[in-house]
Amino acid sequence: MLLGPALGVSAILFSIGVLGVLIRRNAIIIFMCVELMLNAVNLSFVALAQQLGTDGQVFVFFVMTVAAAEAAVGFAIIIAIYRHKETLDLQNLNLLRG
Amino acid sequence: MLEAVFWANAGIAIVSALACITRRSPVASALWLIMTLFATAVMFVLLDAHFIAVLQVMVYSGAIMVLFLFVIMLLNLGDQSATDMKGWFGRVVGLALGVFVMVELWVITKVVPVDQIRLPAGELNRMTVDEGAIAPVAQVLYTTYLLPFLLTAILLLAAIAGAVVLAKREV
Amino acid sequence: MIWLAVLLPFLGFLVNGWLSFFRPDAKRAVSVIGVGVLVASFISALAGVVGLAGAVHDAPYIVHMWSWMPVGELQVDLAFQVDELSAVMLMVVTGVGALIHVFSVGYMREDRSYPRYFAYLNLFVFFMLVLILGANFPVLFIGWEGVGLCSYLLIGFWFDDEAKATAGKKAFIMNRIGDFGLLLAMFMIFRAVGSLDFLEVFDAAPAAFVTNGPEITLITLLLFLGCIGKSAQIPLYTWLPDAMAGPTPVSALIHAATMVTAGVYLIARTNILFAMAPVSGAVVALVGAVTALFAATIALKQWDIKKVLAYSTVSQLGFMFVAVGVGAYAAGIFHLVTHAFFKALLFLGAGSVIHVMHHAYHHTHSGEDAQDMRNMGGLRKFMPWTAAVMWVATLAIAGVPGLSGFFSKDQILAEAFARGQGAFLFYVIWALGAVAALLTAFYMTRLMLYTFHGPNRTGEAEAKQLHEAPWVMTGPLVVLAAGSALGGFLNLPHVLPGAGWLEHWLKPVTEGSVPYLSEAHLSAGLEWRLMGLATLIAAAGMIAAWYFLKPDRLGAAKAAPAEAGVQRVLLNNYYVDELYNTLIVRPTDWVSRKVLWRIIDMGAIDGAVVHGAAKVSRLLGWIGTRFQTGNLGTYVVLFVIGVLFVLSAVAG
Amino acid sequence: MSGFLASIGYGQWVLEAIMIVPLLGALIVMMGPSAQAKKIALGVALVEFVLSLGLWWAFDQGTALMQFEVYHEWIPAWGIAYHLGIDGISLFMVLLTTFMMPLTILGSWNYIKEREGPFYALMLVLTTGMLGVFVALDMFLFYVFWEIMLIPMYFIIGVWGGARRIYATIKFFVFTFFGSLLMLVAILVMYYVVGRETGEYSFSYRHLLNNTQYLGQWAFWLFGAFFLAFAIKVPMFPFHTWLPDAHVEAPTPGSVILAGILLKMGAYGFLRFAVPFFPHVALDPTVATIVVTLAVVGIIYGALVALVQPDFKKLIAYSSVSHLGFVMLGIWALTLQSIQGAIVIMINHGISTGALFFMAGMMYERRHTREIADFGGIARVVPAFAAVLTLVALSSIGLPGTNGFVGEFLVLIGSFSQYPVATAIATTGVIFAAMYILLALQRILFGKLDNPANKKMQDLSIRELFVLGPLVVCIVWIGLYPAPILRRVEVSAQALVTQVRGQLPVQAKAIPEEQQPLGKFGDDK
Amino acid sequence: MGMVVNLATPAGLFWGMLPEIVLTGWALALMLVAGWRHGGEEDQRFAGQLALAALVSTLFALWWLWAKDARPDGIALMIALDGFRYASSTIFLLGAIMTVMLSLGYVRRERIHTPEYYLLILFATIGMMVMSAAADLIVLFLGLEIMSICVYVLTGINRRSVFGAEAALKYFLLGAFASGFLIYGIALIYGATGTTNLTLIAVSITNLGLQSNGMLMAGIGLLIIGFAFKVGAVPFHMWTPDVYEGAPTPITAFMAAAVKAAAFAALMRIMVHSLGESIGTWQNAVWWLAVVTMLGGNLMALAQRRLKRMLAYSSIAHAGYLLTAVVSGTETGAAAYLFYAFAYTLVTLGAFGVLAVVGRNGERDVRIDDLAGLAAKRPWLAFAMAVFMLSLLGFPGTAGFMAKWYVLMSAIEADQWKLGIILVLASVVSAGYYLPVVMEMYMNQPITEEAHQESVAVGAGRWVIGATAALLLLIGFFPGRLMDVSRSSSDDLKPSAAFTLNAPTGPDAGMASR
Repeated sequence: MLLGPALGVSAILFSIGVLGVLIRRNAIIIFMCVELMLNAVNLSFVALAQQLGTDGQVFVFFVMTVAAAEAAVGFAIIIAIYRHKETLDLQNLNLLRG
Repeated sequence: MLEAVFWANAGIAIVSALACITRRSPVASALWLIMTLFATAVMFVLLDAHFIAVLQVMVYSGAIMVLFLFVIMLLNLGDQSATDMKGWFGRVVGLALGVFVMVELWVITKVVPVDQIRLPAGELNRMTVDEGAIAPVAQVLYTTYLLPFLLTAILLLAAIAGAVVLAKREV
Repeated sequence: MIWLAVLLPFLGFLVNGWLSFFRPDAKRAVSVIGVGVLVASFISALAGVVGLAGAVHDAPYIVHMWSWMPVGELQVDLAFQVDELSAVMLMVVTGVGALIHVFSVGYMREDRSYPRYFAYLNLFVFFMLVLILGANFPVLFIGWEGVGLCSYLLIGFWFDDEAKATAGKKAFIMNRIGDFGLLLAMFMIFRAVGSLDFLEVFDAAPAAFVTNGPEITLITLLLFLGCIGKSAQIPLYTWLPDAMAGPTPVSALIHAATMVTAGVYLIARTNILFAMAPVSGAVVALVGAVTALFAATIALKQWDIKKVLAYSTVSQLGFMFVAVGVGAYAAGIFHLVTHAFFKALLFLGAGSVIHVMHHAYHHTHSGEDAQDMRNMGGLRKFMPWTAAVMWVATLAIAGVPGLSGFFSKDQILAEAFARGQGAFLFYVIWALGAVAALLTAFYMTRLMLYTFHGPNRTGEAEAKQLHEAPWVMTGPLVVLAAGSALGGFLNLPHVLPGAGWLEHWLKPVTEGSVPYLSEAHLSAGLEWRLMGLATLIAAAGMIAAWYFLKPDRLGAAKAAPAEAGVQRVLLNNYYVDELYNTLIVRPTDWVSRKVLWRIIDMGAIDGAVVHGAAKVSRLLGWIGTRFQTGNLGTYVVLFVIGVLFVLSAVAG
Repeated sequence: MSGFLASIGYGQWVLEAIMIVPLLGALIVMMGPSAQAKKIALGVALVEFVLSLGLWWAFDQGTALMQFEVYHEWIPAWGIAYHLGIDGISLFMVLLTTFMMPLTILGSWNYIKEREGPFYALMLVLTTGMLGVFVALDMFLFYVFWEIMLIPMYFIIGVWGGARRIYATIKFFVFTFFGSLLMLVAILVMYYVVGRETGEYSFSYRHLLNNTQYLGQWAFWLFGAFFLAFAIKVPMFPFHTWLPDAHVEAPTPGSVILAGILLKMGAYGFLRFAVPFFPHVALDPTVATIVVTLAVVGIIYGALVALVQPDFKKLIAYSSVSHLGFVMLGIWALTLQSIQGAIVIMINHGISTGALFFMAGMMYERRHTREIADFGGIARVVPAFAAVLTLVALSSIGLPGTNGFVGEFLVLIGSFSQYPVATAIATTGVIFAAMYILLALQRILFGKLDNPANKKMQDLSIRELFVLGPLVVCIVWIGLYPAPILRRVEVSAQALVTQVRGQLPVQAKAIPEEQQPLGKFGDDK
Repeated sequence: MGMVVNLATPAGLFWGMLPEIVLTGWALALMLVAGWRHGGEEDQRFAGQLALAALVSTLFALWWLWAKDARPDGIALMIALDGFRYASSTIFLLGAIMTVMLSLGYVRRERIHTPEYYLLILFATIGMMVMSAAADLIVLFLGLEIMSICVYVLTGINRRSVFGAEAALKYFLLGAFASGFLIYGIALIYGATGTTNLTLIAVSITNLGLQSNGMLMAGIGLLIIGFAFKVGAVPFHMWTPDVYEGAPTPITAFMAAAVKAAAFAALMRIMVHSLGESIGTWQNAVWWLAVVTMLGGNLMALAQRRLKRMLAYSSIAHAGYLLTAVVSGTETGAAAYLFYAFAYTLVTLGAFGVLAVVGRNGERDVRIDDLAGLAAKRPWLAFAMAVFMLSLLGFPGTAGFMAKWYVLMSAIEADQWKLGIILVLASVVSAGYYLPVVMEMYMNQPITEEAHQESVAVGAGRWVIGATAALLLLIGFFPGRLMDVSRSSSDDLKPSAAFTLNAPTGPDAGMASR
């Protein structure tokens, strides 16, 4: 019933996440946008699960775990870079290029 | 009725998401993201995923987002006044691309699953009523998806090890 | 025996060549070997010819050495063919060659590369024999190009002088232009007949070709192109005057008596083909006549004694081509033989003059030109023998009755005149030849006057050094003088008793062409009248020279005023060399250097395509890495573009 | 002689032996002391030559079948085998290679002064690579050899070469690589097309050759790829620009090998592969017109550009373009005479141009310059050198009596019946050849000896005479008595002509079994 | 048929996952040891040796399974048991082993005294093995994440290096971003087919006629995007040079070889096994990706003077070649992948090994010119490097050629001859940057007398360089055995007809087979 709308909303949220990644420069906020994308995917899974069985919900569980793991590592990296550069603005992080 | 609630939450989720990606302050962004997550949790409930909705609130909004805020505060980014938005050019390009992605996704995901693989209507709701919110999920998770479940353990272990090694202060 | 005649000069070449590296001072051995092989070769050739004459033969005598290029249908053997025509040539080449070898012993005595000289000379004789004895076109071609090579080597014998080396090169290249025609002719003959053996080709020709058809005409014209190159006819004659850069005996042997007549020989050899292509025959005759006249005009105004003789040679070769062009093959060969005698004699005589002059100037370290007639004069006092024999030759070439040149030249003109009844063109040719004969008499007399008569202009000190050449040089002159005087009896006119011996002798070779030749018969009266006219012409030329030229008033070369007007044009050979330079040589060089090499090779292929591709690749790579800003924002933008791209590709 | 060879089973092991001996030699050279490297290498090359010389007698000139075959499974899953064999066309390429190698090693005796071990090892490896190209009967194997000998050559030019060696090597490499990779694609396409039609997937040369009729529409494109690979190697105009650079920068032995043998691979490729595989395309009027035009343009163009070269090696390089144009003309005319002529030119060019490069190297060793203008009049001081150079130059311009004439004459006379106009234009090449060669000769040997540095030039040493002597002998020998060579080539060349022409009238028709020039795959195994 | 494993039972799962379990056990042990002994150089070496032992024993476990020819009972659920898995896992393990061997010397020189370095390599290897073993998109996703997370950390593990940190951050952010696309793709495929099992996806597509289903197409597209990022295909390649440059050299090698190989293994399995029948939907997209990747990688590498970056771009180009094998969508393509991945792993490890030796401290700035005259000073090292470069170039006589040949074969077998031509043209371009390396080493003189004094390969690193070079040559001339293995390992990658025709489809399909 709500499958179509939910998938649509999911697509919109996903696109907003992509848009966020596109227009922001702060590493943390970009990371938040990625989380937003994952969340949108979760919505798709859940919506599909309503039609296809609980497998979809299990997938959400896994995605959340992945998000958590990514968060852990991501913050460690962010902290590491912050120690070196005192900034999280990606514009200033371009030692490696060419 | 249900649809109204769904649409209301969908609106909230979208607006909060937009706010999240446009607020200057990382803290505000994080809070708006939490808002989106909550609205999504409500939609989960409407889609018969009660247990996942709970997880959403607890793990996502609770744990992960707190971590975000924590790091923001730790790194003292909260009061950053200058925006980290890209310049107008970057924003225009970003917006254009984002819209394109949206259109493209919208166009090609309008299709719903074919009938042969769909459960009878209300099946999931019936299972929840019969077996409770957790059991149908757990049933699958611990049998069919035992292996992935175990893998998440390794995943988290690796993540912990990695986080530790990177975040350790001594060099 | 014939193979011995061929082999001996080659052995001489090998031995002399070896000596030139390891015993360059062994001049006596070189002389013995160099001359010896020639004499031996002459004797064995003579034996062969006598054998041939004595044999009852209905086919040429073929010597197969080995199979040279056996490829399917194409079967080329290294084989020699001895018949009447090659016998005549054999005698001329070995006989005159031997005399010139002897002369060379004296002439080159003081040269530091004496062994090398004889090696080349022997090699030349070898190739010349291969040329005239070859039983098929490719073997003939070995000799044909081989003599060109020797000519090249001998013209550039004193290679330290850039100009001499260049002259050799020019000779070779011009010859090659002719050889191009010869090669193509061979290809066409092979395509038509399937063989390159003379006998097979000539036997098959009547059936294989349509008389006067385009194919046979083209073949013969191409053959003639080869002859033009080798025999220095218009337009490829300019190398021959330059070839005078070589030692004078070489000029006598190669550039007068033997090699340059190879073209005449070739046409005589392939007479049946030319007979089947009357248009080509006419072309041959016309080119010959025009060349005869043209070269004669240039000879009028040359100061270099050898240049006069060179243009004279070109002119006389023109006469020979008139003969073979009109189908009078025997007459052509006849003139070839007589010309060999008197022109060799003239050259050798000039050689002794130059030898002596050079000696004199060398003695006083004067830089004067030893070959310029303006520096000579009155030499008969110093060199009576030379003067006497050269007068014999001059009278012969001028066509004084009784001497060899009279008979041979007259015969040619008569034959041309006879064909005039068939086509008016031949009257023109006859007329051209007659004028050329007049001029011949004039310029030869001029040469003799300026060289041997009048006061001596050599110089006070130098004159003391002038003397007669040694016997080793004058000896051959005397022999040749005898030949020049008596050679005419080989083929007396029809109106005289004992006429046409040579023509008769050559009958087996030329009879195949008879059916194709138009009947040309002169009445005895007309023939007598033509002979009278020829005598008149010769007399007129000589008397005119005697009358107009004043050797007494001539100054030495360094004091000579610049020529002007027509004289200058003549002196400079009508500026033909300059014309060729401007029209062909320099444009070729320019196109090769600027267009082909710089623009096409380095510019278009290498520059535009090869380096262009490399540069474009690098540029594209560079552009690609410009996106690699190090800034994550850029990466995300490209990422999303990629997303759109992939999704479109999947959807579409 | 052949009885003796038969008694030692020569035919069975000769190909194996000549392929392996240089490799073993290379190993020994690498292991041994550097000072002895050249001696060992020379010994190995001589052994190799002697080994291969038996082919002259053991070769059966009465058959067009492959002889001395060697067959080992290599990658059976794909129908790839180590399959070698010799016919009349490859026989002389093999002999030329083994003949040139000892001379080349001897010729580099003093030229190579550093890193001798690797150099001579590479030369020996190169030998195997080149031989492999000429004897491979498996397309995959052929391709591997074809490419692999680039490497030794690449190092020889790049390490021991002149000042612009890096540029030259990369140009050489990339040109060749470009063509050969397209050929690789073509080989694979053939493999699949033929495999699908016949059910037998194999890279065997015979298998592919016997089934070319299945290639259909593919043939055109496949031919194009083969053509490009071979045309670059030959090199044909306008793919030739790598050659002058490679030649000029290469050390003497490199130039000799490059001119003497490597260029032959392109022509050999046409003879062995491109033309027999795709007869319809090769003899298609349009294609033939283009190829013949390029060949003729190459003849004239190479000669004209050679005319204005200030650098002697460059001049020789461009003259190669000209000479190989004759080869291409001969191949495309596809008559018995022209094919045989093309093969003879290939041999001749190896000998004559090899000798020219040797002499250019000798000049360079003495004077450290290759500029023609730096010489002049040296015939006075180095008469023996001058004599040999003159002879070689004359051979190069095809003076009758030298080897050069035999090849050019046969090609031209054979081609004339097919392409009279093109042949006529090509024949003018003999004029231009005379022009550039004589001009060079004149500038180098003749004229005033005005450069004091030239006055001290040494004449040929005994060693150099040993290098040039065999070449001079060959020049005269092939010039006067090429019949033994022609007879050995004849049957194979005839088979090629028959096979290719035989396919022409009827499209896509299987050749009857008994007419097939080559035995069927694996018959004798 | 060998050993039959019922994956629905715990015992079956145990046997089926034996290599991964062995490795996990070792990883846990290493973790304990690391907690106990960490800090010094000695401890670090011990950890390395432990990791080596772990990987080698895992390899034997894997080979045991392979020798037993273990096969699933019915449809492979969650994990596949087939030759493709064994072969590809072998490649990752070999890659990991060589990485550890290279690291032994490297970490000492760079003073990276964190035993987690090896631990993370082990975990990443587990992730890779899971990826290649995955018979379910979720398992695949988790394997990919395990691997990715470890590699993110490994990139930045040298905490003194700001380059490492920056590289890690870029890699992480883009990686997470790409993961979002991947999981979204999985979601859509799940939505379209009702399953995440690779075999059942194929079944669903065939039985339900989903070939032109919009959701499936979108899912495939997003999946391709996710993988394209992991393999570094243009235009998702932007991270590659930066990360390769910033990461410690052995880790760069590990990423270039094993990580890429793992992503391709998973991609190949999905494309051939699940989506082989619906090739029309994705072939076009991958075709274009392959083209732009081959050309882009090669062209951009041409512009590089820094060796490490050049190799990074070259790895992009090689990803393009491998995508060519994917385009064919056949088992030959999969076999080609196996061969290629093996050869490429060898060559990458070898080349980066040389780079690590030549580089010394701060190796990110090694320029091609710095290799000048290496051959004169260090002939064997230069020889090995020359072999690597020629192998990368795909020159006959090296394994690289055979690999490229195999890829070409797969493309042409699938009538993708245009792609074949583009591939060879791109290879020609690549000569423009591989050859200069050889030239510098052999044809130029060293810049200074002292150059290359310290460039000495020691210990295990020397063995890696030597062994890879030798193997590359060996395979170059005798590829038959390896080709047979590649072929036999992938000839059952397509789902057998029995499954596609008879298996039930529908919501209960998964349960029914359970």
